[in-house]
Amino acid sequence: MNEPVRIQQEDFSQDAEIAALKASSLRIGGIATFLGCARDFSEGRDVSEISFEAYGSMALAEMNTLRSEAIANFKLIDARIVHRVTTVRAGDNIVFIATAAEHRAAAFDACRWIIDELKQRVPIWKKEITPEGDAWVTPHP
Amino acid sequence: MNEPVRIQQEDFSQDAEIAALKASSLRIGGIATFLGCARDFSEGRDVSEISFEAYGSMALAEMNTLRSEAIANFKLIDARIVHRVTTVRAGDNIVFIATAAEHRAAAFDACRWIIDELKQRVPIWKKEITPEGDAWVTPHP
Amino acid sequence: MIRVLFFGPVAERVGARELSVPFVAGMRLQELIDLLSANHPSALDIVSFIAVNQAQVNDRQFPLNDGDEIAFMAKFSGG
Amino acid sequence: MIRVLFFGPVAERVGARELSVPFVAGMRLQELIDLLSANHPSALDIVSFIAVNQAQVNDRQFPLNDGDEIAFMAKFSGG
Repeated sequence: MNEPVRIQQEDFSQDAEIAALKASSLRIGGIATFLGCARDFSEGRDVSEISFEAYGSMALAEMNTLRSEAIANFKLIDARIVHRVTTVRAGDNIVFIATAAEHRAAAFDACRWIIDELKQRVPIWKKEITPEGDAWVTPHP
Repeated sequence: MNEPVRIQQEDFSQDAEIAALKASSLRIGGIATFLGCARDFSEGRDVSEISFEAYGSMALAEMNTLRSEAIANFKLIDARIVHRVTTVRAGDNIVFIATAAEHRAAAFDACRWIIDELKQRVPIWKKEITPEGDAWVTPHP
Repeated sequence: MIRVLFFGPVAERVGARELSVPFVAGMRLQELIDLLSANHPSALDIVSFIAVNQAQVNDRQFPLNDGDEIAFMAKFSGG
Repeated sequence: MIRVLFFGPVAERVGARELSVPFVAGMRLQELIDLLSANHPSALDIVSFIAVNQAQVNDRQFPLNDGDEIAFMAKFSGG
């Protein structure tokens, strides 16, 4: 079985992630997921590709911490976080989060919390490659 | 391509649903999903199976209305809703909702709204089959 | 004729999924409710929603038409 | 030696992904910041986080040890 928290170049399958999540318990009543995808357009500019770079060891440690905190704070049964670090085009998958709980409210709350925190806490950077040139993305405050 | 709103006996694939959703636009930045699963335990009782019954024509119409309202109210790019009507065992999939938006907040808000409304508005009933006998589920107020 | 439909817990208490009731000119929803109430009181106890031709109706004086499909439904528990 | 790491936008402005800086007994984080500030001011402008051995450190007087791995990082933009 794949690790529940991963940074990888290759794409992932939601069916496979959900199957891995379900294998952990028959008490799961709801699974919320978030899939972040590359868009062809960002803040008024066409985007051809998005290139990701990570401080791999620290990013993986932070993502594992996020998973553990989410499981504890939202009483999840299990959770998985996968982030690709590679160059993607419009429509490609970037990040996937899945949270399993007995009831749906906890699954939704935790899933949203993880993606919000991931953007704040995990050392990954994206560069948008546009017809007018490349630019590292500066997040809004 | 499958219809975006369906009631069916057979299981579904999240990968297939997400691929269908993505095919509609390259502007999608986030997809939130909710997967409802059968649990082996409900309010203190072991549950062997859960059997679903629907007022099919009305349920499908309500689900289509829910999808349209969600797309309009949350400015979604697209959404899909699938509900199984059959007999399932613990771990089996029951309902799947996927909402695609330019940004994640709308996708999360819409996904949660759809499952909450579906439970209120769509004429489907579940019966829990337990070692002690069968019982139709009475939702909490 | 009026087609009266029951599902899930209501069908179980009525002991049928469908009844055909002769249509009478000027018939209103209340008359069907009275009929169900007299013959299947325990089923009516758990009816929370009534739909006429697949749209929820709250007005018991709602006028019926020949060929209408009326569903008496318990609280939904899907999802 | 101290291993100093740069990523993404900071690496681009420094023109390197990694520097090795000799360790001096009693060295504190501030000395590394001063070094970067002097040689690569435009890179320091966009540094929002510093990690020592993969844990964020806010105290500039944080004492360093030989062999430490220090990362100077711009605001994260993953996800």
